[in-house]
Amino acid sequence: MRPVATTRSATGMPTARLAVWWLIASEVVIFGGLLASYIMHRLAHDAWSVQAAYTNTWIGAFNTLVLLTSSLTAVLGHKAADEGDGERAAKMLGFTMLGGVTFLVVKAFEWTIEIQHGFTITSNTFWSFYYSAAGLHALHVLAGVVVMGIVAASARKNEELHRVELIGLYWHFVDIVWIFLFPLLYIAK
Amino acid sequence: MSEEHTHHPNYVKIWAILVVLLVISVTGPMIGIKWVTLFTAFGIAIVKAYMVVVNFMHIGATRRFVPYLVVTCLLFMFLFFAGVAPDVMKADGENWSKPSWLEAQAQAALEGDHPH
Amino acid sequence: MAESAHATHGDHHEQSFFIKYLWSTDHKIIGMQYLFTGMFMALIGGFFAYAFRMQLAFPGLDIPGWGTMTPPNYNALVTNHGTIMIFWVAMPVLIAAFGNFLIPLMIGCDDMVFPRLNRLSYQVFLLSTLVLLASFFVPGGAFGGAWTAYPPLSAQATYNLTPWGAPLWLLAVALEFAAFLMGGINFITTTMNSRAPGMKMHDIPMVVWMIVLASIIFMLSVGPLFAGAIMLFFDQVLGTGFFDPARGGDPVLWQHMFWFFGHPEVYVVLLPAMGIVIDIITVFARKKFFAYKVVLYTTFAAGVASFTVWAHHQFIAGIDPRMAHIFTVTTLMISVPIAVIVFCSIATLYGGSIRFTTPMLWALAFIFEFLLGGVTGIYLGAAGADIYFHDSYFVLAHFHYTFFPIAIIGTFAAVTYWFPKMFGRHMNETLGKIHFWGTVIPFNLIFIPLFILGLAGQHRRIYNFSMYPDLAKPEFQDLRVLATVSLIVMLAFQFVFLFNFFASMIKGRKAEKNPYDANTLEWTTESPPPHGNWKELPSVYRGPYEYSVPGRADDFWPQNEPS
Amino acid sequence: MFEAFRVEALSTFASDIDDVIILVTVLVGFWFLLAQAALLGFCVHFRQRDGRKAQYIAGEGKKQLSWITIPLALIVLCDVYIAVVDGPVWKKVKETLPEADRVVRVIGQQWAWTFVHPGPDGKLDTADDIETVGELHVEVGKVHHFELSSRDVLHSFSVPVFRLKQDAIPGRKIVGWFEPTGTGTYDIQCTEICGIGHGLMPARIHIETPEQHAAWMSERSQTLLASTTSPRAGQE
Ligand code: HEA
Ligand code: HEA
Ligand code: CUA
Ligand SMILES: [Cu+2]
Repeated sequence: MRPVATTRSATGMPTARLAVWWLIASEVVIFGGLLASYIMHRLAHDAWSVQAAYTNTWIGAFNTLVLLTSSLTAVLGHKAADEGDGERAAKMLGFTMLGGVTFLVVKAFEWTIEIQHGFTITSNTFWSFYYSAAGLHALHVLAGVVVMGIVAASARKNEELHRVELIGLYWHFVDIVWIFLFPLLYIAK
Repeated sequence: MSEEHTHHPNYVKIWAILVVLLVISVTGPMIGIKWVTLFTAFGIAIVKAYMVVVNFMHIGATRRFVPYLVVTCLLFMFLFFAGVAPDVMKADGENWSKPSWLEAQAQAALEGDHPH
Repeated sequence: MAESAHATHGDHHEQSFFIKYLWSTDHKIIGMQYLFTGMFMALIGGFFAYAFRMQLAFPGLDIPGWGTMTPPNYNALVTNHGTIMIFWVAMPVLIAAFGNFLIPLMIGCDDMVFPRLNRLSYQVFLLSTLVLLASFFVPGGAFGGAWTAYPPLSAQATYNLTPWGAPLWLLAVALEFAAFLMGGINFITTTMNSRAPGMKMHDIPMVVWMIVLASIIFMLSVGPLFAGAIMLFFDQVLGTGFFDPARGGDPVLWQHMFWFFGHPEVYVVLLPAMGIVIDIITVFARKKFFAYKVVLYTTFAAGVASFTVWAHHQFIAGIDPRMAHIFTVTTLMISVPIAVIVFCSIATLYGGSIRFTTPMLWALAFIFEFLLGGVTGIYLGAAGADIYFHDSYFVLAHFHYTFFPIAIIGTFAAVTYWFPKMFGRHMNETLGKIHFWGTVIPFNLIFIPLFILGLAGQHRRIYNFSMYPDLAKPEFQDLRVLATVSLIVMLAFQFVFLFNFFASMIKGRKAEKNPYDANTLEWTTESPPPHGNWKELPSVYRGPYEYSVPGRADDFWPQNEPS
Repeated sequence: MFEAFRVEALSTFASDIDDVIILVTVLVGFWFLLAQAALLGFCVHFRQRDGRKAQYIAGEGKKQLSWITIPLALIVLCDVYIAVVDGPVWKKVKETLPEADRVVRVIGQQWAWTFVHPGPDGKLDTADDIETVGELHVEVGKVHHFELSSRDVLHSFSVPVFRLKQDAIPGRKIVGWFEPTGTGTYDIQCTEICGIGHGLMPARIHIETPEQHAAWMSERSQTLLASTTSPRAGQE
């Protein structure tokens, strides 16, 4: 049973959405710290561009496309949930999950090739940053997919529809992190 | 509950714009001018992120303090960068130097800026 | 609001002990869990202090309760003493225990907004505690590279010789951070959204504000360090080179990440203690809090300012010397908001009718002792003077004069003050006062000598000063012995507290609803509050500090009393 | 009684640093005592007494707040003054490099200090360099530069009598200076934790008169000559 506390809204904003924004704030500083460190090092080491040249822009671009599209389906799910159409919302979340899984599979494929070519996390500090940043992001994608599965399952039954928006917010944030990782790791060479 | 209702814009259109921006950011480097690359890569990343925040995350429709919060986080990160960069981003400074970094820089300069 | 529909909840099934105390989602129980865990860790941290101070006073002696002290032992004890006292005592007790217990009670709702997240937060915290304790029993022993864990020492087992201890230590700290992020989200959203009807921004008691602000500061400052912890962990276990200069990394980066969090962190623990003190002072001086709004907004300002001073810990650490000028100015300036808070607390006493109960004594002692800790920070903030002071016992005494008042004195103030509400019984006043004097006097006798030793150039984390002729003089040793003996006296008096605490819990005088004639909402329900806190949730009509209002018969005016 | 705890001030900037410390003591000490006096005074004067009720003071409005704002303005002044005095001192110690009479190299490693002195020719990286472990020999009245580095982890080169301290960082070369103003033998400390031997890393600084220094140097170069020339002679 839920405490009364959860039903109050002194700010006029649903508590859960408020909490997701605070969660995002705490994630912004985590990724911010990591990326700031990477940028400093990258600018300090011209020699790293040799390493960066080996990352595959096309795979990165494809994954960006996948994530952008999954954000679209996430927000369409939100719209459907707002209109009370749980079925459609669940379907849209399903597409988003599909996007997330595609992203991870492509990532796994990409990393396998790179590791086979000898670019491991320890081979050079550029690659250390590459795997750490992308890996942390991939963990977020994975977590998002899992939680989204739970949300979609209840949305299908027209329950807890407000959660569709919440997981969407998180998903868009993960998308934005990738929007920055893509140029940082793939384009700048 | 005083739940504000979100206005839903045409998401597919926004998505299409995002994809076009993506294409630009991938093709930008092909021109081969450094500042164009930087602009198409990072300028466009900022635009894309902004579009997602505004259109998909509906930051405008939330209470005012949410954008303030996010901006504060970003400002703190810039502060962090500004305080740390003088030590980490440079190979030498007032009365100190990192000999191995200087060496690596000299090496890289010898090999030329664009080794490929 | 849809509250009345819910008001009848609290249908009591008989719950098993396990469900009731270990699997509970009730904020009061979770608060207790944090309190008892923190208390346990305080005893461990105190024991460590005893062990290594014995070694300093009587080098080479077989220490009763510990045995002989080797250099790796010494480093491990100092490191984990610092880590435990900050992350497993100060934070869990001041923020998590009292935050959990007080926030719903003081803002007039029945629980946290995310009770299950709350429970998870404690469970992760408990896990982190176990991981930390386990690190003492692994091959190589516990980590001994100081609580700041500077690489490359912390990053490579060949340097620190604790192949298991170092990663476990890091893991424990990271888990603890995760627990506090979850707890923090709960505190913040609960306070923002679930206040009693009528409770406006300026009706929130100071202690709640302070805990919430502390949670926000924690959340926004810990990010880079969290990222840094991942990087350091990879350095340790995978062999990456993030902090290895030979491979293009930079050890100074960690220091920045650590202190970008580390300095805000000291205010994270300061603020809740300050809030506790303010609430106690107003009650026992029967006074309205002086300049509530001014203090509130300066605290916001102090929170922001705390992000701008971090490199004052690194003046000598090889950062670009030009940066020191900027950080000197920001550091000195931060004395201004802190002074506002302290001065307004003192001003609150003016014109009061002060009752020297045990909690009040603790609260006053907090201000008395913290002032010395605060002003000695100014010596360190002046970069020129810090060249001499850095990593000396002067720094050590500075921060014990801040941390001890916060983590120990502040905690005792809070525990003795809210004890009747927590356990429904009163603590014994006489024993309380004996414990008070038996703690505060030895405290000064421990750390004043350490100030003097610091001024004389004694440096930190040295297990035996006989190697340093200038520091091995007999006069120096006398002071070390004085400090250690005082510590033993202080620790002995803690048994008075523990006895008082547990005995009162069982046999103390039964507590009324509102034993201190206080205004805030937690005093309007039973002691201890039932599940759900109130039969009918209260509404709020005024601020928390309306004491001695002219023209009223009572000298207090509860927040929930309609005017 | 406190005589035993006095630390000699033996460098040209030591007294500048001491002056900053004294200045802070005076300015901050004043406020410290004032605040303590107010705290204790209020406690005594406003203790609970029969028949007296507490006053109702909100601490709002310009007049009441001036009890806080005026001290604050003065505290800001104190802060500014401290910063103004402190800045040049820091600059003198850490940001300037007066012309060097002699350069020594200071190398930290787990767990000993290695010092490289230039030898009779006055130059480093020549055959007559004198390398010592745990003792640094300097000459009074001469400006010394030190080149600080580390072979493994962080260490910190601290000479209390000089009021000098600087962390050594692997992968970095940090240059600093000092000019001794008195002679004697004193502690050099490692003030940054560097592993289990951090407490076992003491060294001594010998501040010598020119004659003493020359004598030490010739003694050392003799032994150096003896130790380096003989095996090499055997090889050839
Ligand atoms: C909760 C704990 C806490 C608090 C509140 C503070 C508060 C302050 N600290 Fe402290 N500090 C630590 C905990 C804390 N510190 C710890 C743990 C370390 C060492 C970590 C390690 O190395 O292991 C440390 C180290 C440390 C250093 C680094 C020293 C070194 O290693 O070389 C410095 C340097 O600037 C510093 C400064 C300050 C300042 C300026 C304040 C200010 O916030 C104080 C402000 C308060 C006042 C000034 C008092 C009230 C004001 C007045 C009475 C008015 C009069 C004042 C003036 C005229 C200025 N601290
Ligand atoms: C909150 C922080 C805190 C607290 C309270 C303390 C408390 C004490 N500290 Fe600690 N200390 C640190 C934080 C703290 N310390 C840190 C961060 C370091 C640096 C570590 C490093 O260098 O890496 C350090 C280092 C440090 C050193 C330096 C060692 C060295 O450099 O070689 C010394 C030396 O004397 C010391 C002494 C003491 C003593 C005697 C106490 C005594 O006051 C302890 C007495 C203990 C108690 C009084 C416990 C009583 C509690 C109870 C009975 C339970 C009640 C609890 C509840 C009701 C919840 N400490
Ligand atoms: Cu070398 Cu400590
Ligand atoms: Cu600090």
